[in-house]
This record gives sequence, C-alpha cells and structure tokens, in this order.
Amino acid sequence: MDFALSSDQEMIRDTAESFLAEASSSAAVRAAMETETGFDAAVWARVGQELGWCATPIPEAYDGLGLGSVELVLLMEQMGRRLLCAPFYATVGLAAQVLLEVAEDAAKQRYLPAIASGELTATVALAKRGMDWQPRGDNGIDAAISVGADGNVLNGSFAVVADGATADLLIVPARDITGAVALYAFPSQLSGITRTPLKNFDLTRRVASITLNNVVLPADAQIATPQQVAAAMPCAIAKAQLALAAEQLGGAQQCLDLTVAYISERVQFGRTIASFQAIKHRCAEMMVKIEATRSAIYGAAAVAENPALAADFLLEAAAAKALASDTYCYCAADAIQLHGGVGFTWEYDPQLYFKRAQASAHWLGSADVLRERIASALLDAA
Amino acid sequence: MDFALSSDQEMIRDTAESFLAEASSSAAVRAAMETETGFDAAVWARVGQELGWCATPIPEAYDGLGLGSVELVLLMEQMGRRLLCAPFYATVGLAAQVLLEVAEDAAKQRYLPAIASGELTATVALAKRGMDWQPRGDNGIDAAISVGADGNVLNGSFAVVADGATADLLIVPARDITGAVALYAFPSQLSGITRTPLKNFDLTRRVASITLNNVVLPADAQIATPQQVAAAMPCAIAKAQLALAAEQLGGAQQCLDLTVAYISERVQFGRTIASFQAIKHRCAEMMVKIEATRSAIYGAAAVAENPALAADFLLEAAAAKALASDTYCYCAADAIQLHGGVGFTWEYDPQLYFKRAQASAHWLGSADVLRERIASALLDAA
Amino acid sequence: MQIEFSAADEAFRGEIAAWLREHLVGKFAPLKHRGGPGDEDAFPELRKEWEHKLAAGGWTCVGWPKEHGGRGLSLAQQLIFHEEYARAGGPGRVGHIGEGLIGPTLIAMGSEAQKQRFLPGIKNGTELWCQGYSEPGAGSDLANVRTKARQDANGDWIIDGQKVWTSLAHESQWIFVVARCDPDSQGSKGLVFLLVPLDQPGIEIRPIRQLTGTAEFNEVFFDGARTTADHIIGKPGEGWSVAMALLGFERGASTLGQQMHFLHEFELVCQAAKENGAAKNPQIRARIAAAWSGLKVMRYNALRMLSGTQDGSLPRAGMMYKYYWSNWHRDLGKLAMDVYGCEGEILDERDDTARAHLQRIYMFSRADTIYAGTNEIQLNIISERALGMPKEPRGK
Amino acid sequence: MQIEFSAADEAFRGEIAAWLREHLVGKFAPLKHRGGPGDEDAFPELRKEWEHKLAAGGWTCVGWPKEHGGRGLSLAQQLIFHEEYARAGGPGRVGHIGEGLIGPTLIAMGSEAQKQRFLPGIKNGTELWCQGYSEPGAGSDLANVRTKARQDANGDWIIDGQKVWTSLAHESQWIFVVARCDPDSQGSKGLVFLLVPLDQPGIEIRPIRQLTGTAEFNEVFFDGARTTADHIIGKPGEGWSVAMALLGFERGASTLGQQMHFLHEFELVCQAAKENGAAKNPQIRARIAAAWSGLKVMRYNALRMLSGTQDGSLPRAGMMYKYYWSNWHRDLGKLAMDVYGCEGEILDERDDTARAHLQRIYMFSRADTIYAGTNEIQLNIISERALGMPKEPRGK
Repeated sequence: MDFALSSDQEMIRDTAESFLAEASSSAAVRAAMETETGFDAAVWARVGQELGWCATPIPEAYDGLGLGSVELVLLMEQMGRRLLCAPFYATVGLAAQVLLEVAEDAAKQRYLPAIASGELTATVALAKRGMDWQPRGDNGIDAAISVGADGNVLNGSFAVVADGATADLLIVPARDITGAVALYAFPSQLSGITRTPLKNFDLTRRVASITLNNVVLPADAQIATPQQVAAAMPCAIAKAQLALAAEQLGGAQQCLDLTVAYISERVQFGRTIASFQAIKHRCAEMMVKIEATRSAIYGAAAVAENPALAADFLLEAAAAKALASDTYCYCAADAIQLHGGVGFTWEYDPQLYFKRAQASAHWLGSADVLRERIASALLDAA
Repeated sequence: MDFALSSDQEMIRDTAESFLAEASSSAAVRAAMETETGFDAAVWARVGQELGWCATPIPEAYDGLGLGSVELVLLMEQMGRRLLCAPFYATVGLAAQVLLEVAEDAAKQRYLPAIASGELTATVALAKRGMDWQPRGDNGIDAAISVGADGNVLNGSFAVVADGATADLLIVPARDITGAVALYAFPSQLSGITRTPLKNFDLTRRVASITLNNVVLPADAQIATPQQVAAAMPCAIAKAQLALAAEQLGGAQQCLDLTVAYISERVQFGRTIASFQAIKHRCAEMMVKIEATRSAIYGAAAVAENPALAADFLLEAAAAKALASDTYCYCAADAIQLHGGVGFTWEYDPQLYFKRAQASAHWLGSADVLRERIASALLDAA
Repeated sequence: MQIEFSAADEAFRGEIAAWLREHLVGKFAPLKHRGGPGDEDAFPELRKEWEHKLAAGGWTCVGWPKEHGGRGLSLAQQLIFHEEYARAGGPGRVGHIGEGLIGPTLIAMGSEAQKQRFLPGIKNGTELWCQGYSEPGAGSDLANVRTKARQDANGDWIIDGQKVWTSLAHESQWIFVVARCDPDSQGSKGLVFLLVPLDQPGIEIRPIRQLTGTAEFNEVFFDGARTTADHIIGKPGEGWSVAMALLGFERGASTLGQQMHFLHEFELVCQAAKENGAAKNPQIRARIAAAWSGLKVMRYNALRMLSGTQDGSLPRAGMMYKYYWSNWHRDLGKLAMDVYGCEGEILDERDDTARAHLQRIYMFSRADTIYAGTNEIQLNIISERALGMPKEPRGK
Repeated sequence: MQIEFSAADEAFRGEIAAWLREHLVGKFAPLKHRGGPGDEDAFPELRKEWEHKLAAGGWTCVGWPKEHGGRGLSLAQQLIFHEEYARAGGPGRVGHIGEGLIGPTLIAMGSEAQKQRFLPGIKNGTELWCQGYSEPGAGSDLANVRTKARQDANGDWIIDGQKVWTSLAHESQWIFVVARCDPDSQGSKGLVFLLVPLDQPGIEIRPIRQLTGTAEFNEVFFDGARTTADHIIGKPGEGWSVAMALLGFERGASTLGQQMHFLHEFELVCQAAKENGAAKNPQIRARIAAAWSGLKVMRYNALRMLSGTQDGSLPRAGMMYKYYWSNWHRDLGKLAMDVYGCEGEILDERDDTARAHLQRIYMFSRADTIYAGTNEIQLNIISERALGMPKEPRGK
C-alpha cells in the first residue's frame, strides 16, 4: 500500500506539464480551435509520435508502453489543464480502451499498434443521440447490419461523435442480424459514410454526426460479439470515464490557478480582490472540491489496476466522473464570476473552460445518471 | 393590486410580536418545554381567550373574526419566531383548516365556535406513519370503521400526531365500511383511545402516537364523506402547509437575528466576527433565503384568498412549504455554526430552532415530495 | 394586501394586449423574444423601427407623468403593460436606458431646458442613450472614477478617459458620463454628471467580444471629447448623487416585464425536457420545480418591493432583488443545458430556435451576476445596509 | 502508487481481527460502536476496563516506536489496525488523547524523565489525558491565551484561568495546558506548555450541556492550580510551538479508523432507507450515492496525505482533510434524519438503536465543523497556506 506517485509517474506528469505549457498555451489553443480540423497536426504528431503518449496505456504486446491507468490519468489531467486540442481523448481515452477491453485479439493486433505509434486516430460512436453508454437499455441504437451481395451492410446514424469528422477509424455499436448489439470497426472513408462536423460551443473539441447509408463493411469489421459487448463494455466505458474525469480535473485545477493569479493582481477598493475573505473562501472551496476529485480519480486509477476489484472499479469510475463533472462546472463558473467583467469576455480563458466543462459533463453519463447507478448498486441489490 | 400590509395587518403582527417577546421569551419556552403537557396553560389561555388568535381565520358565522390567510400567516410567523409552546398550530393551523375546508356544516357549527373562543383544542391524525397527507395514495391508513352493537366502532393507529396527547378533539381519517377514507371527529377521552406521548427531540412541540381500540364512536362522528375528503382535503392541507411555512419563516428569521446579534458582540482575532466578509456573506445569504421565503408565503396567502386561483394555491402552498423547510434548516444550521462553540450548547437558543426546523421539515410533505408534486403538475399534464 | 387587479386595470390589459397582437406581426414578427440582454445585437435597425411604432401608439414611457409626454400610468397599469409586452414576446427595447434611467433622472433633477431638449427624443425613440459608468480599473468600485472632465474658456466640458461595459453604444446618439472634475478628489467626491453626444471625433467606440462570440458591450474612449456647459445634471461635484439617484430608477415596474421573459424561458426549458425525455429525470424535475418556485418568489418579491413600506424605506425585498433574479437566471441557463444533455452544446444554424435562445441564456447569464453590482457587492450591500454589519474596509 | 497490502500485512489484519473477535464480547459487547465523538459519556468505566484489556493484548499505542513501549507498526499496519478496530465496532478510546497527541509529543519533545514518567501510564491505559487549549474568549483564536502561569519560589508553576471544550476531563488524571507565562506578551509569544494533574483543589471541572442534552465537554477552572517545575515541555516561551507540533499529530493513521466508523454509520443510513422506503426517493438516492463517493474520497485522500509528498510538505490533501470529513459527517447526519422523515425526531427508549445512533450524529456532528478549527478557520488556512492568498488581518 503506497499512494505516493513513483518518480517515473512524477516524471511523466512533469514532462507533460512543461510540454503543454508551451505547445498548448492559450494562444496555441485559440489558433488550433479556429482551424478546420480543430487541432494542430504538428502538435498532434509530437504528442503521438515523439512523446509516445498514445502508447501509454497500450500493452507491450501491441507495441505500447504497457503503463497503466495511473499514467494515463496523469497525462489526461495535464491535457485537460491546457485544453489540448487533439484527437487524443477519442483515440486513446475512448477507442483504445474499447479495443483493449472488448475487442477480439485480431482487432487489437490490427489497430492498437497503429494507435500506439500515433499514426491512427480513432473514435467510438456510442448512443444514438449522444456520447453516452448505459449498461442497461439499448442506448437508442438503430444502426443495424443487413446481409448484402458484397457482405455485411450497415445503416444507421449517431448524432454526436467525438472527433467524428477527423478520426481515421470508426468503432460503432450496431445490431447484428439477430438484433443484438455487436461492435464494428472500419475506416471512416468507406463509401456511404457521411460525417457532418457540427458547430458546437466547446471549440476545443470537435464533434460530428455520422450517418451510415448502405455502408458495405469489410469482412473483418465485427470486432466484438454481442456477448463480448455486454460483458466488457461497462469496463471499457468506466476506463473512458476515468480518463475523461482526469481531463476534467485538470481543467478545474487550471480554473482555480487562473483565478488566484488574476485576483492576486486585480485591485478594487484599494485592495487586491484576493484579500477579500469571501473570495478567499470561494477559492478554498474550489480547492477542496478539486482535491476531493483528485483523490477519487487517483484512487479509482489504482483500483483499475487490480483485477480483483473490477466490480468496485465500475462504481468508483462512475463516482469519479460525477465528481469531476460537478467540480469542473463549479470551478469554471466561479472562475468567470471571480474574474468579474473580463470573465465573460472572449479574450480571457475562463470561457473556454466553462464551455468544455458543460460539454464534457454530459459525456459518458451525467452526474445525475452516474449517481443513480451507484445508488442502485447500494440500495437495490437483494 | 396592492402588496403592502394594511395597517390592521401591521397591527396584528406588531401586537403578536410584542406579546410573544415576553410571554414566549427564551426562558418561558425553556420552562414550558419541561412541563408535562409541553405548554403553559396560562399563556395558552391568554392566546386563545384574551388575544382571540384562535378566532382569526374562522368566519364570523362560527363566532370567529373572519380574517384570512394573510392574518393567520402573520401570527404564525411570530409564533414560530418565538417558538411558542402551545397547541395553536394543531388546533388552528391544522384542525380548524380541515374543519373549514372539508367538514359538513353541522360539524363546523359544533366545533369551530369552541375553537374560536380558545376553549377547545384539537388535532388531526394524518398518515399512519407521520404528519403527512399525500393527495394520491392511501397514506397507509389502516384505521377502519366497523359496525358494532352500539354504533360505529373504530380501530387503527397513527404513529405521530401533533399535540396528540393533549388535544380535546381528535380528527382522524378512517376507512368507512366501503373501504373509502372518510373523516371522523370525536372527543379524545373516549374509551378505547390510547394516547402515548412520545419523547421527541423538538421539545417545543409535543407529538404522540394514538391507538384506537374498539372505540365506539358517537353517532355524529363522521364529519366528511369520502367524496368530500377526496375533493377538499388537498386545499385544507395546503392551508395547513402555508400556516406551517409561516411558522418556519419566523423561526428562520429569528435564527438570523440571533446570529447577527451574537456575532456583532463576539470578538475573535481582535475583531467582531461580524466584520469578517465571509461571515457577512453567509448572513446575507440567510437573509436572501428568508426574504424569498417570505415573498412566497405572502404571495400564497394572497392567492389563498382568491377562489378563482384555487388550483394555483395548491402548488403555491407546496412551494412555500418546501422553501420554508429548506430555509429554516439552512438558517438554523448556520446559526449554530456562526455561534461557534456556544452554538452547540444547550444554553444558547440555536439548538431549539435547529430541532424544530428538522422536525417541521417533514410535516405535511418534505421539500422533496412537494417539489415532485409541482414538477408533476408542470411536466406530466397532457 | 391583495393580488387582484381592478376591472379597469383588466380592461387596460385587454387594450395593450390587443395593440400588440395587431402590431407585433409581419415584418416585426422575427423580433419576438429577441433583443434582450445577451442578444442586444439582434436586428438593431428593425428594433429601432419598432421603437418608433411603439412611440406612435403611445406605448413608450408609459410610466412618465403626462406633462412630460408620458402616459401617467398607475403602478398597477405599468405592471400590466410590462407583463403584456413581455407576454407577447415584445423585443428588447433599444430605448430602455433613455426611458428607464436618464429620462426619469431628467424629470427629477434636470433643468426645464434639458427636459424640453431631451425628453421628446426619448419618448419618440429618435434619440437613444447609453450609460458611461464603469471603467476598466473600477468595475465594482464605481466611485473610483478616473475619466476626467474640465471646462474650457467658454464653459464647454472636455472629457478624457475610458468607459467600459457600455451596451448599445453603437446604436445610441447620447451617453451620460460620470467623470472627475476635481483632479485632486477621490472616491465619490469631485465628480460631474454630463450628457455627451456620441457622434464626435473625440469619441471612439470599440466592441468587446463576449464569451458568446458576439459583442453586446463596448469600450468607449474619450480623447478630448466635448459637450456644452448646459449638458450637466446637478452641479460640478454632485455627480455621484445624480448617478446614484439614476440607479434608483432601475428597480421599477419593468422588472415585472423581465419576469415574463423569464417565464417564457422557463417554459422553453419545460418544453425541451418533455420533448427529449429529461422530464423523467428526478433531479431535473426537482430543479424545474425549484425554478418555478423562484418565478413565484420573484413576482411576489417585486410586488412587495413596488408596494413599498409605510415608512418609505427600501424594504429587504428590494435589497435582495437583483441578487435573486440574476442567480435564478444563471441557474436556469445551466438547467437548460443539463436538460439538453449531450446535445446542449450543438449550435443550431438558425438562431431563433429554443435551444439557441437557451444557449444564449446559459452563456450570457454569467454576466447577470457580474454587471450592475456583482454577487459579491450585492452580498456586501445586503449585510451592511439591511443587516447593519460592519463595512468592508478599503485598502491603503 | 498501489492500493494492495502485502501478504504479511494481510496476515497482520487477520491477527488483529481475530483478537477483537475473541475479546470484544461478553461484558464488552455493549461497547460496540459506542463512545465516539458525541457519545463520550457512554459506559466510561467499562471503556476504561476495555482500555486495560487492549493494553494487555499489546494493542494500545501500536504506532509508537518499540523503545517507547509501542508496537512499532509500519504505516500500512497502523492503517490496518485502525480499520479493523473500527470495523469490529471497537469503542471510542478513552486513551486517545494520550496515545495520539501527548504521547507522540512527549516522544518527540519530552525529556527522558518525562517519557519514563508518563509513557507507561498512557500505554497501559492507567493514566488518561485531556487537552487544555481553547478558552472562552478564544475559540478560534487559539493564540489569544489568557490563562496565566507563574513560578513560585521553588519553581512550581501556579496556574490561574479557564479552559473550555475539554472532553473527557472527568475521566482523566492529567491535562496539558497552554498558558501565558509572560504577562506582557501577546498572541503566540510568551506561552508555556505544562502537564498538570487534575486531582487537586485548584482545579474545578464543570460539564457543559450540549444540544444533545448530554455533556461531553467541560469547562476547567484553574484557581491557583499547581504543577511541578519539571512538568513542562519545551522552555517557558516555547509553548506555542509545542502546541502546534502536538496538533500536527492529529492527522495520523487513526483517520482511517474514523472512516470505518463513518462507513458503519453510512450503512446504518442505507439500511434505514431500505427499511422505510426512503430508498425509493430519488433525491435520497442521489444523496446516498454522493455520501458513498465521499467515503471513497476520504479514504484515498487519507492515503494521499499519509503517503506524503517527496519533498515532505503537507500536501493539499492534508490541508483539506478536516474540512472535508467534518462537512461530510454533518451532511450524513442530516441525510439520516431526512431518511427517517417524520419519525426522525422520535427518541428511542434504548439508546443503542440505529436511529438513536444517527440522531446523535445529526446533532453532535454540528460540533465537528466547529471544534479543532471551525469551517471558517479551515477555509482561511486553505486559502492562505495552500493558495498563498493574503492573510486575514487582525483587528486593533
């Protein structure tokens, strides 16, 4: 039992911190978010190919670094802090987790090395209407396989897919010919796929709708059976929740840091705003929420590494995501408030975090939904 | 349209304020709550017979003053502020409202003049397990009428009845021989009635359990048919909610006033506690909640006077009670916190309010239940 | 204490409702529910035309005394006017700063010549006004004014400095400015209240881009800007008391109109929740019920405030009014986005949909708790003025 | 960063669990889950006997070094001990102030003679201690000590003054006292840290009745109370640094034990909700889920705090620890009462029922956010020490 970060882990965090302070500065983020794809390909190449971040959680057997949830959490936290515009979360935080937890080994062999090397971007379409996956219910999925002359044909649509317009590889749940939901992966450039970039208010992460119109799938497109999906998707989603929670945590931390820096300089009534006790207490409340969230996330990351605690992990990831969503929304809102007039200008950064906070709060389950899931496990069991 | 209090109304409020400041001072409350009945009979006689408060909401036709909800609200607010130990709420806030709204005229003639004159105390048993009445569902009522040799016989029990051990008149809902819930009123001294005073932590208002064991009812005991109960109890309960909300409002106001007075004297770190901005803001938050609650209550009281707005009144009373419950709990808790060490002593008064706040929060519907009722009206209608 | 309106008042309600039904149509139809706070750049030209239409119907400045060109409505009828205007979806009024702030100030404190010069333009919607109070170094610290005003040889005022958070500056002809006329003064002493024409070389207006991406607010730069000696309210040195008197007019009958807008927005949220199933989420249900309670609180609170106390003091209901509505509105915006869930952040192509409207509220309501006295300033004021707690000390 | 315990540690877990299973039975069975904060007057004699039983088994002072009579357990094993003790329902320890506070302080800063004089009594549970820090005029303002200490001709200390909020004073033999030895000094200067026997004519103990109706806390009056010259830790004038060092021992491994108590209480709440149907209320469900998350937060937060940072500074997890648990606990008490609804206020005849336990928590947890640094002091500390914001100025 040791809850201190190892020196390797501290190094991973510190390297990410200093790289992103430069490569994902406010100016860099604002430049990237005005581009067509929404990210800077050069920065992405450094992240994926030079720094090897994409390889972090991927086992060595698939040419990854074989590191664990703790390391991924540390990276995501720094990326969230700097609002890195990049397809990292969709590719590594989400798609790689689904491949690792749910897919057949052949699919892992096919895709994970390319993801690890930073050459392949990927995403997962989840529920029909949003970035969500309920372990029970059908998630509204209407995507379905039919058998055509040239093999399996896929029709259906997904309303909101993270980085859906740019990802190289699409992973989608769809009903097989028995009506059960299996998982399919295929290149996003196949004929019949329409990817429509959506205007969204979080300009630092793009979403798209995806329509699949008589898409003729390659023979190897199915990567998981309905049984595998039912058994393993909850864990994959929990890992994706944890990664997203870490990203949210980093954003919340930056909201606090930006605020303390600003109010320590800003003078009103002949005093720095930071000298007003009510303001101090508000900042302290932010810190308490942030540290509580950090504890929940680091704890869940440690639990994720212990297969004996798999059932706990599902609930702890849900709790971490719920806390992170609430903490991020709270801190981003208070960052605007405590910045005063400049807080709601485009020029200052709190608005960027405020929008990211709201958008990510509803990915992979809102806090309401996640808490209800925890309550159900605690109260409805026999 | 005029929302200012009339000078008569201001006089009613001011008279109550000055009477209670003396008759229900902290010392008086603490003396009364140690007595067997839980109230000072002499003070009660003055309230009922000398000041005529019991007559306030009762129409002149029944020897009352024929005043309205606004006047009752103003009185209840002052009683709540001073934690008056007396059977006023059970008798006038609850039982008189039920008689007025639900009972046959014969029953009104029989009981209301005696209530108005302060000679008769009364209470209403509501749901089987507590002081609650849901307009839908059966409220767990197991009290039931059977036909015996000497007339109707009543069996059943109620777990928590306000002033149940001391009230002269009991009003209870019970299933008639068809199984539908009608309303019965009878003297509390009838044979077969067991009234067990319960130890409760709000010593300023007593509760009792009531068991009815083969109670032979007088011939005139039924005061409302099941149809009348179904039609009119919601309005009676709404009036009782409003009266209770006003009492809660007064308590919350006193929590704030006690707190501001204490912290304006108490010095720590060489300053009065009241000079700390975080403390100032907490007191301001209390005031905002209190004034919001006051607006909701006064508004609902005005609506109560307008028969054309009867449907609105049910929701507004629910909203007022939910707000008042939350506000009272919040202010009482913060009164303890801001009093610091002495706040959790027996000697200082915040604890009395804290306990009353929690107890009354669950009478006639918790805030959760009442908000759900509002939501249902807003969202579930066709 | 009574909640009903008289029969005469209800007849008046029918009159204004009918007028709006007849006139807020055709070319004006797109204006419905537009142009409010956070949306002030919507259809500026059409809204000016609408202002003229209103004026022609006698529906501007309805609360002003008749002798000053107003309609002299009773408080109850003013409430009814604002309620019906909002209920009909009447657009945000480009003339509201003139009608609600500087007009009443001129009526109360202006010279006869000023009244004759300025009131008709406000009444007719032909001269629009904006407000020059806040400065970059003094957002909440309103008295910390650095903009300077001095008089030249023939008495004209020369103004140098900068104002910020000025809405509608681009559309207006006039700005009222609080400036320091005694260079050695500090705080609320030594200020002057001036009426300044905007269309002159000494004034530059630069829009400020907000978190919405749009620019409702502006910076206004004064570099030797001029106004004539007679365009002053009060005397040099009395600027602070004029400025405070003006702010006192903010809590008028129009607050009831604001609440009808809020009700409309609330109904949009309920509708969205019913449509997408969020209305089944118990937490959303509780928040919707709480928001509904808040609407009632605001209404009764405003009625308490407007009915006043017998001794004429600003009652507590008035002191908490701004804090309450701004936080309620901010919460409504957040609730709306949580109702939409994952789709909340998707921007619609058309900006008159319910979602676009609610997205604007979500974002712009962040300003509600900052401008016109931040939450923190409001809580200071409540604790100090209503509760008599010690004043927050100034630094230095 | 790993969450598992070693096999040896798990074996140790079995050992302590087995011992408790064997000994916390029979006459000691009524002590289960009793005697915690707010319940310190429960079974005082039996709990003293239990303390002796624990000592005989070698289960007191398990974290102390072996050379001082402790068991010298590793941090992980201390965690396990406290977890298992709490899991078994081990009663509140009458010796906890000796074992957790003054003992470690003596080991770190006491003289050899003091260690030999006092440590065995603590270890064996034969001498109990209480704490004399707070004073009536100085609850949060700990340095504002007015209790005076002076030395007579032969060096004995004579103490006059008053301490308050002293728990277990009636049951204890010794009190440690921070007093002012330099009458001209102010604040944290000029203080002395003394060890004072309670059983003497110069000391009077008066219980303070709490909102629970019971009296866990006391006032302790010193009127010429005496202690010998050698019963001082540090030198005259160093009392503040000793007092602060002692408080530093509060955040030890026993916090994990506290959390097991919390878990037990949380489970009582869940059980009650399932039994009476409150578990179907969606708002209660959400609060129960949030409370469960809080348990996880506290556990991982404590592990972060105890694992420390590489540079040895108190990490942020440590700075927010007390604020977090006390507010969590207070919320749990309120949740429990809301689960019981109308029946929440009914007092049971037997005080060992779940409802009686949760009612105690509801009431006594109000003290959690006040003693040992109020919420407000905690937020000051966090903002000033962790976030580097300006210090709150003293008055005068």
